[in-house]
Amino acid sequence: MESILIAIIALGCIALVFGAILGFASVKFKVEGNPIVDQIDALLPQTQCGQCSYPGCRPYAEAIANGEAINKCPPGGQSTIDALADLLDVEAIPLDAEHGQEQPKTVAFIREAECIGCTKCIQACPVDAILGAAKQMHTVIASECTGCDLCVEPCPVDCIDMLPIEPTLANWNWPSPSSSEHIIATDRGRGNAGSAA
Amino acid sequence: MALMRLSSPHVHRPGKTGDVMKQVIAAALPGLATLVWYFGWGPLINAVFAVTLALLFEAVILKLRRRPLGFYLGDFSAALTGLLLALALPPYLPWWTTTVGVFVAIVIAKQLYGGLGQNPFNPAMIGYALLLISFPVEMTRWAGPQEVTGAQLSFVDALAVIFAGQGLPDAVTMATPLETFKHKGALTADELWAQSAQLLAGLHAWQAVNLAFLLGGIYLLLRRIITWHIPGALLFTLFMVSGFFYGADPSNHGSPLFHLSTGAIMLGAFFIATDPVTAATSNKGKLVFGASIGLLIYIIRTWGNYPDAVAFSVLLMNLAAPFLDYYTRPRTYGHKQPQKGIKR
Amino acid sequence: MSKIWSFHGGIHPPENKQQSLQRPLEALPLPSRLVLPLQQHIGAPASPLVKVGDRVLKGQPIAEPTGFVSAYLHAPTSGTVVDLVDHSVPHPSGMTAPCVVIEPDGEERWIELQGVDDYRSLEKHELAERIRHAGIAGMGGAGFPTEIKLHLSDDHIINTLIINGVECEPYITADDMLMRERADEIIGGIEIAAHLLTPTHVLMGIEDNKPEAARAMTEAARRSRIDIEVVVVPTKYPSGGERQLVKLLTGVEVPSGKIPADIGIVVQNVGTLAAVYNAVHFGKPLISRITTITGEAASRPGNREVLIGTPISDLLAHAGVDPNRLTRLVMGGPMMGYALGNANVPLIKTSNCIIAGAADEFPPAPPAQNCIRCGACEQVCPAELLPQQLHWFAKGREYDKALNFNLLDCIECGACSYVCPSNIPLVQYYRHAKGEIRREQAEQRKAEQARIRFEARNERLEREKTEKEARRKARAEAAAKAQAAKKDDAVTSAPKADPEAALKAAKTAAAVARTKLKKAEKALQIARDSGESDLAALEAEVSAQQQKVAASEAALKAAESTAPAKTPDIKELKLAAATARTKVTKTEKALADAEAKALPSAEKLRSSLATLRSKADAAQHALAAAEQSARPAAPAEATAAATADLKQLKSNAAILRTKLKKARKAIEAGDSSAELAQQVTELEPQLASAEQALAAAQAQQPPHTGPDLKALKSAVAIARTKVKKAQKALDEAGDNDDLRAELAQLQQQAAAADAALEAAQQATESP
Amino acid sequence: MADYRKITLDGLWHNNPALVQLLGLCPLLAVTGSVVNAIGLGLATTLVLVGSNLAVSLIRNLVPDAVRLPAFVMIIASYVTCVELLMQSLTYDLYQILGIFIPLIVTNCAILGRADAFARKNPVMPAVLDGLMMGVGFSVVLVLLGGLRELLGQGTLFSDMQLLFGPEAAGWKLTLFSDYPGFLFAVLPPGAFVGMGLIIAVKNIIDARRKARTERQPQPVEDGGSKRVRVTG
Repeated sequence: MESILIAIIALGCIALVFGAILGFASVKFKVEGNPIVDQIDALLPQTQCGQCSYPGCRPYAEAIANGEAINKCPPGGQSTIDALADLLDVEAIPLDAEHGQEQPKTVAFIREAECIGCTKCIQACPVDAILGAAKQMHTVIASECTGCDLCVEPCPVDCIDMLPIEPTLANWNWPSPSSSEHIIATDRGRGNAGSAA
Repeated sequence: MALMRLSSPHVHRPGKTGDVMKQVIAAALPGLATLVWYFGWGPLINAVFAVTLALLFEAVILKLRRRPLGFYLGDFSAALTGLLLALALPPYLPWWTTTVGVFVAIVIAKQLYGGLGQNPFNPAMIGYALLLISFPVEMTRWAGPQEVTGAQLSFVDALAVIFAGQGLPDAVTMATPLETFKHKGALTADELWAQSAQLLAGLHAWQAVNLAFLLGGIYLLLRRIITWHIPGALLFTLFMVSGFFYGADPSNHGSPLFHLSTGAIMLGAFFIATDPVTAATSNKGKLVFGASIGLLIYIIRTWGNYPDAVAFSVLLMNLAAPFLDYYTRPRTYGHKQPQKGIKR
Repeated sequence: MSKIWSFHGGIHPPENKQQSLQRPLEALPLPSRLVLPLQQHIGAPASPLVKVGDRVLKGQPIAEPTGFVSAYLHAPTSGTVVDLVDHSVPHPSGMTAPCVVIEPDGEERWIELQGVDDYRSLEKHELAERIRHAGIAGMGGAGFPTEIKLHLSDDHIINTLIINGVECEPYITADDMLMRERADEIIGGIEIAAHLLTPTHVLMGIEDNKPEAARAMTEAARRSRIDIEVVVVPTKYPSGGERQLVKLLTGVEVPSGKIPADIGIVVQNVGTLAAVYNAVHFGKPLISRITTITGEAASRPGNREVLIGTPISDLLAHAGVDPNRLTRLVMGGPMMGYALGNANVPLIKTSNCIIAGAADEFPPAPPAQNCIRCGACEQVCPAELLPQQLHWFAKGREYDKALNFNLLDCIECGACSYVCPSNIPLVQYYRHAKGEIRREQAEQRKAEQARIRFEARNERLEREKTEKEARRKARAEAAAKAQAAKKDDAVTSAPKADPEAALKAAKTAAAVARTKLKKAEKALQIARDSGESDLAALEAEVSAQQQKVAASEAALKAAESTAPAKTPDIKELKLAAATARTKVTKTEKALADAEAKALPSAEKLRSSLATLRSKADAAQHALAAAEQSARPAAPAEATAAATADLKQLKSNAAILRTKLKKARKAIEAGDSSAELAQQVTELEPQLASAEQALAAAQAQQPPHTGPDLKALKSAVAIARTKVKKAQKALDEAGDNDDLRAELAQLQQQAAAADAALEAAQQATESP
Repeated sequence: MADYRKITLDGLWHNNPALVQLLGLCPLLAVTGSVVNAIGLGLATTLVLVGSNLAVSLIRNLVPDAVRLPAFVMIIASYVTCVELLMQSLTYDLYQILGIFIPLIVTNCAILGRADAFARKNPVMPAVLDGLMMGVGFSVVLVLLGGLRELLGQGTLFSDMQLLFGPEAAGWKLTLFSDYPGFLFAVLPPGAFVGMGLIIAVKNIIDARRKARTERQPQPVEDGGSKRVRVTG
């Protein structure tokens, strides 16, 4: 009987000590804010296009941190999904087609002759990349445009085009060597046996 | 004018992977010849059989993976794996044992990992180690040198022993010097070899085989197929460690020369451990890699259960090769310190 | 002979240099068209100075730099600018870029050239400017504007100038030919560079496979007035790489991410220096260069002096290139050059070699096999990288790991690809990976920028919203107050705790009531005008409002009467009077206006004018009264002023005293300059007058403001301490007349202070 | 309403604890040298799983979240003790062979995992079914692997069944190859890993085939952009 008592007391003491340590640690090392949101936000393309059904990239980052699917960002495409999967240690899944397709990067361009100066696009632009005033012709600061195409829909005269970014000598890059397996044989059409593993 | 737009360089040194493999195969032939000289037709039959099987298994897997056969078989890596495995096997091993070994080497140890260049372990040694732990009886039934046993097995006899399940005549079998040495009991080393001329002749046969592999290795060194780092470090370490123990207690420990000239040392040092796919990459890493194999060989030979230890030592260090690579990176031009490890 | 160091790795590819050395240097005939890309150098493209149709002279600038790292471009011959167009340029991508197209007139008329005979007499920046105006960009391959490298900022102190005559790439012999034929020009260029950089060492590296060039350069160097050491280095690719050459000749390594100038070394190509020589001595801009044309498809390989902008097809034709044998056209060397898609591109300032390769010379690369980690690439890498690891990372798109393995230190020399037994296009992997890394970084920056802008925008919107909200709230509050005021009216307000606030509230309430009344009246008016039938409600409202106004005004009056007669603020009163006057004048004006136009509002205006006038009068009266009542306070003010003056005087005197003391001290310390003495003499009367003024002021001071007891007390204490200190000093110093005199003085002061204190105490006690 | 069919399929195939979740590998790899061992451990594990799921489901609303894991472990440990005692009394020889792996069922993640992931969120009936199906799924893999290894290693099947099913089961032993040399590798732990890998590979191939078959009928993608929201005013 006595030994049982001793055991219980000893265990109780240990439990108390560790409980105290845990409590102390939870206060001492409390994480301020939620850095994971910042990390996720940093991976998102910041187009602020809203195609993910969240009003901006940060809200989506917060949603992802709370368990939202990572495949709802068409501008980021598969590379963003892969990066998010890597960060969150989850499986990379294909882009959710409900939110749109991955498209080549574009910038908005206003056909200035047709612009009537309604300022609707200015209000729509999430990054203030459109310059202009009421009754004045507007123009897009191409270097600031994220290609979110949010300005296209509000334009009453449809004078905004989304133009793909053309490669230039300055941003041209060597293509990746075509894999030799591709030249001489192909693994394509073998289903997803590999990815299912 | 069909001009191609390609990345530089536009010139290329002659010599392909296949050529490298062929040179290694050629360098192993003197060793094979010596084995045949001493142990009869068995090693040759084994070698031909193993190489054929290796190519066959490789072809089957390539077919399953829908890869072009000619392109991949043409790199001779499968043939080399088969040959190296055969060189390590006992001369008159039953055919099914060899088959299992080659299957494991080619299919499991190499192709399941993605083929040439992707396998973390030396395929031949995986096959050998698997056979050794699975079929200890067959794998330790070595023939003695013909001149010692006096029993000449004809080519047909040899085929019968290997393929028809005919048992190896007891007169032909004989323990390898390393095994003999391991079980010498209370005898001192000198007493052991003085015991019988047969044992001594067996020892000499093995020394000749090792010499032949050493010659092949030197050829590889001269052709710059391998660098001196791994074999040098391996042999030097084995020499130093065995020398230390021999110096401390000559009667119970084999001399450095004995350790360097028996078993599969030269084969291991020049042909197995230098397999670039599974070895450490940088020169520093290669030194550590070779030295560790040498040390492990001595430890397992002396205090382990198995008489020879090249396969296990090489496999253990294969496991450590990526680790060595990460911690022995060279200092890049313009940097003060070599970077260590890998950034996550 | 100075010591030669070594760098890691390197290869010995077949040199193939003899083919193009068989024939002497030839000049190419004038082509029918010259195409000059606006960007032939690293940095920003130049901006054109000519228009289509302009006639240009040989050597006339046709484009000017657009930034720090940019270069001039000159017409290589006289002729007409026929086009400013996107033309295909020598670039691995095969893309087009803006070019100036010139049609030569065959006259080769030069513009006026201005050379300098004695460049040493020029300012350095002037000399550099001349080189800049000659449009010289590094001719070894990279094309970095030369004058930047020759005229470095002051934080770069150059101790070694290295001249790169190594030319390690196979096939190329342009520099070799230049060194053989124009060694003196090179030496002249070196002298100019040395003059600009003032290095302590000038080293020139030449590979030992160019003995003739080495001999010619050694000869020429001996004739030079500066000490140039020609170092023959063993032939090994890529010794000609800038970083490798630095290591080879000096034994030091250029730190990663830095340029050689950061460690006091400048490397210049021989061709560049010859161009510098011509630019400085003869004023000739860079309009031609020596280019090697070689390869098995060329029947007359050799070196040609070509004008910049010459189409490569012209060069090929001159070299007798068989188009049927030509399978690969390489610009640059076989190790680092790039294959061209067609021969329609022009030669530019950096084109040192054109290789017209035949099929057996450059067979198509066999498909890559798997990497077997043989380590051959690592053995030859001159940057001591791990090419195979980089290859895995580049292939697997693990760019952060590739960066960790120093991918950016790769010089793309191609040695690893050259030796790879598996034919893996390693360099292309690295190039692609580097480009991807750059792109990712750019995207990252852009995303960050977008995020910041988005957040800034949201913040702005939020701010606007809160401001709007604040305004709305303020209005709501005002309304609530009015409501409260109304309630107060309803109960004919109980006496307020704060009559002033009540007054204010009453005022606002009255104002609000008036505004409402006006509004109601207006509405009524409008309704009447538009002939609306339902006027009763509006009329009722107007009357209700009128009542309210009356009530609120009554309340206001009551509040005014209850408010204590506060001491009227003169300022406020003045303001009120002024406002009232302005209002009166304004109303008068309006009235005049209205009367002139016979408006119905004249009547109203008139009545309001009357009230305003009376108000103005009242305000004026109030002001006058206040001013009168304020007058008795004046003497007090005067006293205050006097006190302030006294303080001022005191501090003046103190400052003068300190100054005087300082000056005296300085004199005592041995600085017996006349200036100080004068200062002292000047200060003394000033101090005296200041003290006098102070005394006078003190005397004027009314007695009751007299000496402050506290101040006196502290003065006494200070005087006593001083006496004590002086005594101590005297004790320590022994017999010292000065000190004794000082002590006596201090004692007197202390006694005086004591007396003053006593007197003051008595004075305070007695009343 | 729990979907019993889904629970069953999950346990047996889609979410098989051994093949998909890769839980409880330690006993799985250690004791599957022969079929009888596999059956013994499989039965024991299944029993504990069913019991613990039942108990956890019953107390799921009573245990605060913070201390649920200790509570679950206590429950599991109790069941394991029962099973251990049962095996001691009924199949003592097998108990001796399985040795430490019976008590170690307590730490089998498959059991704790099911308790935490399923039983504590579901009513009793689904929880019990889940436990049963997970246990059966686990046991099937155990038996499969045991059979594979016994066959490869010794050339026999169902040897030593008397340990579990009484003396009359001694005759169940099937010797497939007489004069089989014995493939020690299969019986040793590395063989277990290789065998396990092969079984998982086979499952993946089957899954991939099935997926490919269903994918052959492409589903129309819904109209994109329908879920878009406006970021700005």
